Amino acid sequence: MIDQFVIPLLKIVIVLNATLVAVSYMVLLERKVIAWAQSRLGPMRVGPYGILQPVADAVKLMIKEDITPVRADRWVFTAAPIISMVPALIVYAVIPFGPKVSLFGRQVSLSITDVNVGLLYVVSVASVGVYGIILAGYASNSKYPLLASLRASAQLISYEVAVTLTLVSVVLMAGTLSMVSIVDAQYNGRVWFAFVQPVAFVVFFIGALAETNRAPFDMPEAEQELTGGFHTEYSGMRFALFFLAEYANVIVASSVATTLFLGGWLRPFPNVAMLRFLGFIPSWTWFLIKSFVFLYIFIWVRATLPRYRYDQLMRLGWKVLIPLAIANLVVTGIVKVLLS
Amino acid sequence: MITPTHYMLLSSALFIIGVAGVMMRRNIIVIFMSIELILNAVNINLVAYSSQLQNAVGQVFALFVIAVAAAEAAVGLGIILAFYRNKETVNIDEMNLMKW
Amino acid sequence: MFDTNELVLNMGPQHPSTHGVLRVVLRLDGEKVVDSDVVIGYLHRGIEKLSENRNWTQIILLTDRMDYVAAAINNVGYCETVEKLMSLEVPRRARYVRTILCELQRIASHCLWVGTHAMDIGAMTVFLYAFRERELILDLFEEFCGARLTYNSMRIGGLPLDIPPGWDKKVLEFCKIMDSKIDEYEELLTHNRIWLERTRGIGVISGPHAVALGLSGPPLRGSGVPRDVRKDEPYAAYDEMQFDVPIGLAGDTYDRYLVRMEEFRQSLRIIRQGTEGIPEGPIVGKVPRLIKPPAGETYHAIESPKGELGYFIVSDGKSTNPYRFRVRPPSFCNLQGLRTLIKGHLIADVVALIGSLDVVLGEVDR
Amino acid sequence: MGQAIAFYTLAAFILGFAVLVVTTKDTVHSVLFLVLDFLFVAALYVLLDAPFLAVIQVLVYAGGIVVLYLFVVMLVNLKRPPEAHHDPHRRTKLGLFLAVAVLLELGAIAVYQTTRPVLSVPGAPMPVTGNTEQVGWLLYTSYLIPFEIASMLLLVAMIGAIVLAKREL
Repeated sequence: MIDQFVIPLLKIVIVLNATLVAVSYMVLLERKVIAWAQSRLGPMRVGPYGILQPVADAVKLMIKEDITPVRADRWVFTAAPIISMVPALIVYAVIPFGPKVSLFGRQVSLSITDVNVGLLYVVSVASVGVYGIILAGYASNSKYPLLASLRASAQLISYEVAVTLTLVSVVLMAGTLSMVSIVDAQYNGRVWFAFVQPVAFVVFFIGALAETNRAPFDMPEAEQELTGGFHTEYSGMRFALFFLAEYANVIVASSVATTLFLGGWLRPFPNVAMLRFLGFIPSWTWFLIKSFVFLYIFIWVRATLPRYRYDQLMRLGWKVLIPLAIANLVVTGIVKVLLS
Repeated sequence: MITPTHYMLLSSALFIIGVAGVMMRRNIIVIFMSIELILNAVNINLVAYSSQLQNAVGQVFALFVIAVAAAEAAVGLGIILAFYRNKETVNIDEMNLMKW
Repeated sequence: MFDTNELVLNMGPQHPSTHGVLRVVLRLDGEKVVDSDVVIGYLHRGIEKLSENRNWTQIILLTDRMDYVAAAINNVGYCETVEKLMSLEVPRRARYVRTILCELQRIASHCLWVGTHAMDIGAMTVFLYAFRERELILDLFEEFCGARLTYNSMRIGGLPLDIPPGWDKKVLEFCKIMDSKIDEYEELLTHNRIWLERTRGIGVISGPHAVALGLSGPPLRGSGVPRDVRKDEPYAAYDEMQFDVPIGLAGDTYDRYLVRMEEFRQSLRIIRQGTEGIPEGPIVGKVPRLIKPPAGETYHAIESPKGELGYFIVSDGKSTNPYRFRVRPPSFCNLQGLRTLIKGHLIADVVALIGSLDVVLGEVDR
Repeated sequence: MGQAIAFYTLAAFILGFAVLVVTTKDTVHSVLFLVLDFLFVAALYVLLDAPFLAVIQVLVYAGGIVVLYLFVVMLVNLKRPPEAHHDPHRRTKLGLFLAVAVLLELGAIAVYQTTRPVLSVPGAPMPVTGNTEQVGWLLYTSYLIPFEIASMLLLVAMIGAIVLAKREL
């Protein structure tokens, strides 16, 4: 009874709450890191060094007037932010934060669940998230959001192909679709997949930038061109949901990248006995550190690079990343056959 | 106890809803969506029997059905766009010319 | 994109990237601009007409409000026009200080341009870097005349005040800082692949075409026409300065960008020469107590950061205000080219091209 | 018991959304109901021990095909629904009649089928276990040629769609 219901429920509650807190602090982190990159301080007023800024933001967004445009498609307009938020949260169901640990005399695995199609689950749930953006643009009944949602649907579908193809080569290496087993495969193989699959790693990272609508691929938002893109007409809590969904997606992308390419919860050089003393740091900490590195790179890229143009983005996706991913997949397959 | 009959009834009901959609609606996009419903009805049957017979062949066929559906959607929507560009409508009753 | 009907999109007057209250009505085919209509006038304050009812000195502070990111240059242009009308001799020291101020102002204006232009294309860090350095220039101006944006920093016949003691040293110090900062901007942009892809081959305009459209300043020089009022018809102390006029070859956004980046360096070169060679002497020429130019008309142009800034003034010789006051604003004339430039490009290029023309709406509408 | 509850709930949702897909006036709403329908069908696959197919259903149908539909609906951006045209040759009643007839026929077959013993054909012994592995094994052994043909079909469809949708070649 406890193993079947109580512990999974507890895990869900903990992960959901941790995610929402992480997302709001990701916003603060982004503002701070970008501020440092631009030689300024960032939020400093609310709390020491602005650490309570997310709370202030949340309060502000909640008490802000929530406007629905008159000519908007009322139902879809309300549903769109929810549709974009939900997939970003339910992906966490299969992300392993650590191996099985014993807690109060019980064996508890540090992931909500481990299904044997875990990786495909992540991809498919992420692919549903695109509806939020498309519908928001459509339902607003406004031109800038419409353009943004047309951009978004083309961009997200195109980059999904490249990302999924890189994932296939990881699956080829690991021989499994389960997230936990992929990490185990990296332990058994004595190397993180980032080093055996550098091409896949880079393509995945670029694809993740595009899939999460982050600079330099933030075409659907494109503040300077489309005045905010798909969420131009949104305000208040509904806007906040979009905002949170974007950051939740960034965190998901970082976690997936960590799991697939940087050995998940494994400490550096997990098979080297000399470094065993690193084991005193709990495994989930390694996971968080590695994810944090990804988050930092996401923000860093945003602070540095200009934005691609829509047609260049599509060209990059179809003419560079997808062929690269396919070539990588073929080579991986050939090498795998030759080695076995 | 849920038997394959239940699944078959479900699938035939879905099939009929799809057929009714194809027959009754004039919007070709909705007609295409009804066809997707029909294909899904078929898939439910395939998967139900696959699960009943403990044999994955049904699922393989369902995969082929999904592939065909994808191909159909791509070409069909291309035709709709090309048609709409010329006639500014998606009413199937007006699609009675082989060329224009 | 394969939309079937054209979409009319109103870009502006409330749009983050139209640099003020410019309104561009775009006719789009998918994301491609089929045609456009540039609508101006949202910031019209009637400066030209107002000027005809003010006396000659009062007009100086109206000129501040035209190109408000390069107010000192507007002041200089106006004062020199009136001096030309009155055949006044300006002391050499005043001319040198004017040159330094103009070039500082050019750097400040280009800082604002590089920041907003990069921001339009999505690189937001350059914006804050450039504003950081612009702040230093504003400090220098504050020390010189007490104001930071609208300076009212010139008088007919010379300067209102002499430069504060030690100011020239601070200017030289600023030059040193600025040298490395320009490299910093270029490091972020010039060889950045995305920047190259976003700017190369975008909004190409040939030299003769640019001349025909009446473009001036960096947009004209970016197309390979070596026209610079500072060289061709020297004013202030430019005839005593050594500097080069950078020109582009391709006439695209990237070349306009490169031209302006090189102008940063040339401006610093001029400031150095000017500051080191400031002559001693009076700061105001022999100006009559009541300024009342003789009857006649004159046109005088200077090189503002945006292009050729010309003043056409008619005096009837009787009243203490101009009979006719007319400005040839570079932003207004450069904006002429926008429609030609953006035709056939994508929406994302529209904002890039507005940025590459560097228009200030205060000057376009006056 | 649990399975029965799950089945009936899912079936109710699937049929309900299917009806909404067919009857809703607004095409975009129709597309949305189609997505929901597909998601519930995917849940039904999970119930049938076919998690791989469930995920593929979400990935390909919900994440791919229906996005295409939505894209096209937004592009054609109808001012008035096609149903507003009054066409004297409409055969709605005939359609309804045909649909009911087919339903009756299928229902008869289904009921007749319950009177017969349930077929139990043992599947060929599979060298692998696990749903994904089984499907993969079959795809790449017995059904390799259909698989290749399907991929060719997709390629042809892709080229065809590009040719059709491109304004000028």
